[in-house]
Amino acid sequence: MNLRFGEEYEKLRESVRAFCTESWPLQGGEAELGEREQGILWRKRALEAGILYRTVPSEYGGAGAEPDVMAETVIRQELDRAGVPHRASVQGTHMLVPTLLECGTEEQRREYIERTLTGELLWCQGYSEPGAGSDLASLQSRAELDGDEWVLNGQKIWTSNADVADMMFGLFRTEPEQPRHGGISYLLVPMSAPGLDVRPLKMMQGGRDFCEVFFDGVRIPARNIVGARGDGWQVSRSTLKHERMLIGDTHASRTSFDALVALAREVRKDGRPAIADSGVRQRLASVAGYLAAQEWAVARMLTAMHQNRDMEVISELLTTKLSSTNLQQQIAKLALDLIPDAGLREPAPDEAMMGIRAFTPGRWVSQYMFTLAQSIAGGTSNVQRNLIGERVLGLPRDPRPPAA
Amino acid sequence: MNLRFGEEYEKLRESVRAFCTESWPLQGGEAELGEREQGILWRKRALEAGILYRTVPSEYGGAGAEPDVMAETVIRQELDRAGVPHRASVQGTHMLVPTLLECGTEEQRREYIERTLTGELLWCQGYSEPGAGSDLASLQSRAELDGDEWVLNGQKIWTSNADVADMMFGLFRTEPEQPRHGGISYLLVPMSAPGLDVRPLKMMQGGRDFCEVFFDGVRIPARNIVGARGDGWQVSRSTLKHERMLIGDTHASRTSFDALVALAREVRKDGRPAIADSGVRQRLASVAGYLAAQEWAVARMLTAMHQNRDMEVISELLTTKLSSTNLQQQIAKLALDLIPDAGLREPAPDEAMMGIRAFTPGRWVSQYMFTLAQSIAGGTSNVQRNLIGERVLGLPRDPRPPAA
Amino acid sequence: MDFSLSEEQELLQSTVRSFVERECDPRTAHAVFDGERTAVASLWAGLVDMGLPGLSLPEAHGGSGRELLDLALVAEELGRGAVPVPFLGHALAALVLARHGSEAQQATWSPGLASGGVRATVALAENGGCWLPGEWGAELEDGRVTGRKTFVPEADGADLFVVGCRGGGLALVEGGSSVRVEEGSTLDRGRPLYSVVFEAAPAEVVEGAAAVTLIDAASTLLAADAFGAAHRLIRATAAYLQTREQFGRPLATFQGLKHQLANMVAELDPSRGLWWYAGHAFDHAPAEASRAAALAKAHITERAQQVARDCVEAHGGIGFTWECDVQIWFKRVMFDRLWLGAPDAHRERYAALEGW
Amino acid sequence: MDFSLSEEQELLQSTVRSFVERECDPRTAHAVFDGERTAVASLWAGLVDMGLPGLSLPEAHGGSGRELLDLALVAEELGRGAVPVPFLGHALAALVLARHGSEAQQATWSPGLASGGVRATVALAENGGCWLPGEWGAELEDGRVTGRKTFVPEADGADLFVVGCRGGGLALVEGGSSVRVEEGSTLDRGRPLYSVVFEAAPAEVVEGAAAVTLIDAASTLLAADAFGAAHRLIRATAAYLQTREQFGRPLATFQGLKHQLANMVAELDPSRGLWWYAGHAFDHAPAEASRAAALAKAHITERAQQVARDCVEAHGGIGFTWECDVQIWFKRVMFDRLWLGAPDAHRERYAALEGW
Repeated sequence: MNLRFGEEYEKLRESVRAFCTESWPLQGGEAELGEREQGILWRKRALEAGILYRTVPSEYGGAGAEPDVMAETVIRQELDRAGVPHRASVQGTHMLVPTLLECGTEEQRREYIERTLTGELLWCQGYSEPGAGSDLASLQSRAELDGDEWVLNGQKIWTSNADVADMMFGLFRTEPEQPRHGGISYLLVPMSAPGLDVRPLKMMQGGRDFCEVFFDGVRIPARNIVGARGDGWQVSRSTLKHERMLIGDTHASRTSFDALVALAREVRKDGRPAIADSGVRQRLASVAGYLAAQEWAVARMLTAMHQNRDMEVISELLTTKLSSTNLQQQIAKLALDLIPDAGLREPAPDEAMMGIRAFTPGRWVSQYMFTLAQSIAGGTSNVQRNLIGERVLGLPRDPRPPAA
Repeated sequence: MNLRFGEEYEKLRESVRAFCTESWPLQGGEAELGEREQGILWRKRALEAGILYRTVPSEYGGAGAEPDVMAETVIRQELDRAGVPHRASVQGTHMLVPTLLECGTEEQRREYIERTLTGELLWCQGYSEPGAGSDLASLQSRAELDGDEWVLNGQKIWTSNADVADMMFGLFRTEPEQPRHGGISYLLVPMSAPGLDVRPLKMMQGGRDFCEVFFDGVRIPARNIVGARGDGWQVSRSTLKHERMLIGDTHASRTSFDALVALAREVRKDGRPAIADSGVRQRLASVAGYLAAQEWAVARMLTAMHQNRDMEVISELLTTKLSSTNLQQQIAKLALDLIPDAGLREPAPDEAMMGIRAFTPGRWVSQYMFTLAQSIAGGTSNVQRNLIGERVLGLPRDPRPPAA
Repeated sequence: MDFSLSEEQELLQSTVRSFVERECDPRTAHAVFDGERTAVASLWAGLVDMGLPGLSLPEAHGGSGRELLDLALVAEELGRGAVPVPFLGHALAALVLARHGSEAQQATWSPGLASGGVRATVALAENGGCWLPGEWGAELEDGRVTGRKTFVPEADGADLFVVGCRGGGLALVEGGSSVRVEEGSTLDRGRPLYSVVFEAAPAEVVEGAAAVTLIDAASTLLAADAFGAAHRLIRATAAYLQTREQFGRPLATFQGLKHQLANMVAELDPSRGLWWYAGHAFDHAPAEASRAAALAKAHITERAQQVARDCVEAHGGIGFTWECDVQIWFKRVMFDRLWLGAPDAHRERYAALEGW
Repeated sequence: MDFSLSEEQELLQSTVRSFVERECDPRTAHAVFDGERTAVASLWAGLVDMGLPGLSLPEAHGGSGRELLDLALVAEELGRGAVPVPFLGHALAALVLARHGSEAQQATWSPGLASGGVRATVALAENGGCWLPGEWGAELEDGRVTGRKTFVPEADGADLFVVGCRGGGLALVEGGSSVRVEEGSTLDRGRPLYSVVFEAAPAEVVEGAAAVTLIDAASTLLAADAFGAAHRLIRATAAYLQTREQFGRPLATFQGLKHQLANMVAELDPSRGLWWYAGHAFDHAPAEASRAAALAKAHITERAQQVARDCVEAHGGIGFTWECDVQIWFKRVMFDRLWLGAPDAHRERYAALEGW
């Protein structure tokens, strides 16, 4: 056990830090560009320097390096610290790109990967449907081949960023006669295609973090399929795995927890800081236990993956989603208990969107509500529980109901 | 709404109180009798006076009165207050007697009821088996008719009082070719019959509150069947209902809670009485909420049953078991949190048996453990949850697994 | 002993329930949440027609002379329907007047309050979580009130304010130029809250232990409202899960979800008697009224909030959207839980009343 | 960064695990609970053969010079097997000596402690829940200790006591005529506890911040023990539910139970890194050691206790019997949770260390 990263990685850290200092913020005329353009420009340079997405082969814009979880961790720590615009759209970089690398054609890789990594091309993910949330296999949106075009009809829901994305990667039923997982294809859809309609969904706390996307005879080229026709389910699996890992990230929880502690110092209870109250201290320390457990579980997972011993951390891998959801909910509940009156007011629009911002009272109220959504995103908690029961404890699968 | 019992009942209360004062404790030579004999003597007199089991027809020892939940409540309150030995074995008085009144033959009623009410005849209940806990329908103990005798083989478990009872009423499979609920009969078994073996089961906290009962060719007269052959399942239902109500009784919870408050006043925390600590106050008040809810739910149920409007309180009826279990567990946990060191010591034997006694530290430790048994007794919590889902919310029954 | 409703109460409850089912389906509540408030006036007019604004006022002054439990039964139904009407503040103000108003005050205000010609509300909270009488700071001097009150329900357009003042007294203040109502934003858009600034506003003192009456009654009404809302949420969620399929069968057939729903029932349903009793004790067992009210508010709103959270989750993603009904009841319950102070404040009130 | 065990640690752990599986199946633990304690000596002898009593002692004195994490890995396995041996007190006493004993003290005691010829334990608690150094009242004066200690593990037959004294210091006391061991009754019969009265017993002071070392190490070992016990309980319960049928199918196929088991995994399993880190920090990040230890003890023993309760319930009636294995692990966990103080005391310790 050695919690230092070691000389090799510390050198990497140094070089990343130096690059960040030199490259950001942009100078001169470049500093006048819009936010998105600045980000693209910076990411292009970081890609060239071999700092971003270094395992992506060089012909597609990366550095062709060997996978190395530790290196990724060190780099991400430094990038986060430096505040550089290193994240393009997660859907593109963490879901589409790995999929194309694994299943895409040479043509698709050359067409999409580099522009996705720089953020020139923004993606959204079209999986969920109104009738198919946790149970993707029951999706109904369909694509029919008409000459050299797919014709798309149907509806997607819970599509983050559909209102800003250039493209969607989505699952469509192409072989309607095949049941469930069979007959689904993985297609790439330009969001500007005629017949495609995006409607932002308003969330309970007032934000619009998701969209519905409607397809009414949308036509896309036949070549916009990844993997073979009918293999879309398999093609999509690696993406799902990435999504689960992202949600298990502890960075957001640590940030919220630090803000919670600050709140407890600031707010007064019975004439003294709330943090002096024995009940508040107990609850804070209890949350701290969950948080630290989660952080060390992530460290264990990172190490195990680095050593290709993933199976030894299967229970951490499968529980991380439930644990981090539970943790975020506990943090938000405790915060609202410290400032209960805030819960009577509606959060302002800029407090109602997801993602980390300043922790104003209204922000905590939003958090109190949208931590509920985290139970839902990426597979509901009950689906996670089934997975844990089956894969960690070896319990039998649910009995199937009798065929209707 | 009127929470007074009204003049009629207050007169009843007076008369019960007067009877108790006159009749107890026993005087003179009677006071020299053993505890059990004194109890039998007193209950005989109370039956004659029409105070105990007044709805039982007079030919079987009762007073033949109309059912009246309020009268029962007033009487029970007074008897509890006076500390008279009014309770014989609950299994006999609350389970067997109603069953015999409903399904027994005239001969059985005359033979058993009065002596059961006085406590001369003690009963135990033989339902559960090692392979059939919540799922009584899968029980395996069997009885075969051989001439004019039933021959019993098999095993029962969780049999309270089997070590002191004179008789058992139990369920035995008499028509083995019929599945599940079919083919079960309700039989009356003398505990002294040859081939019958009782072994007390030691519980985790050290008490011996239950027994196993083994049957190896036990012979009983053919007439010792209640209801028709194969109808035992139906015959037993009213008994189960009574058992559930008993467990939902709030008297035990109130007693424990009062003891908990006393403990919180007595124990010190950070140099002052624990009850002054804000965390302790919050938890006590939270438990008080559950307790008061439970008490008023019982009042609602009593009233509704009195008015023959049981269906209006179906959700209270079905949740009372879960609620009271939850409540008892909360009380025991909080108590142990107030005196944590006590949990390192093993309770003394007299602290380890169930039932209300002095609340010593060891007693709380036992309580911490055997409140767990309450989740199990009378149908596990998960069976209760199914019932609530189905009967209160109208949810569908669990899908059956495919036949093996 | 009879712990059940009288025929009169059952009639009142079923009348209100029918009205709500007929006039205020979830689309109505949604419309109000979306800023289309026309239904508010017509719903309130309907309640006026049923005589609800004067329910607790003496018959001599045009009311029906009913008890707190009757008001609570109405609150339960309004919570069940998430009905966006200015009932809470008005009912509390009228009750205070009915129980503690002087003959002159009653003569002046009761007929209007009963007929709905005068709409009243209560101004209690001040900044920093000051909800309870001992924490009020508004100054009452020489017949004038000065201070800033927050979270005043439906203050906009209110004609009469019952204002909590330093020392725990209550004062009647008529709306007018010295009463400034400030816009705010309210999570439960069905029951908008405002800040109100009283600038030496002419006031009449209400004598007696009126503040305790007000706190106990408000606690009970909030508990009843939350109970009704959560009770409906559980049923609506169960119904939704029966229609919604995943993995080839209705979600309601999954035992995991079924047990989650059953747990909600077990947490909430047995607490009905708690607010019934709080309502009953208010009029018939005054020595127990404050304890019963504090316990009902703390226990029921806490349970209801957890039920509301669990119902969002059970719905899946749709439960988290603005257009789903759940959010409306979720926020209704959140209001009931937090208005007049969060459960821990009421648990502490209970503990103090128990002499702990 | 490498948050994993070394090969040496993995070997140690698998060696202990094999030994426990081979030598201490649940029947052994049951026998000890039923008063048949012969297995205790042979199990301890087995641990002695593996060199565990001297694990943390310097190699120069016959030990293996290993770290707290190594001891914790052993504790995990002993918890997993509910192994009834006097490991806890001995390991803690040896660790204190290894880290804080003078050269002379080490020379005197270490070889015996390492070889198992000398068995040691720690005497910390005093009546009234006084577990932590600031609360100790035993008097150390003129090289003699006087005071009454409770909950001393395996004091009967111990040769050496590490005794917590007023002011937070530690003293070494040899068993003898001025040390009186009193019989008691212990819930976890696998690890009997005694009261020990020191009557002006000759004592040697241990210098330095030895008490903090002791508390941190004890917290970590208890957390590891509880983790191992609860981890096994979940698996044993899952296995049991696969074999046990009701309503015509294995209980494990009921989604309700399956989700309850999954929740236990989600509550417990991710906390393994917490005690790993507490063990690691003790030797490699001293500034964080106390915080990590307090958090591990509070968090893990709390989770483990709930797991143990849930496992009893999941078993149904049989889970509540003496003859079922569950009770043994239940009590093991209860010991781990309560010895050295309940979780709230350690949460408070954590809060204070955080400067809250």
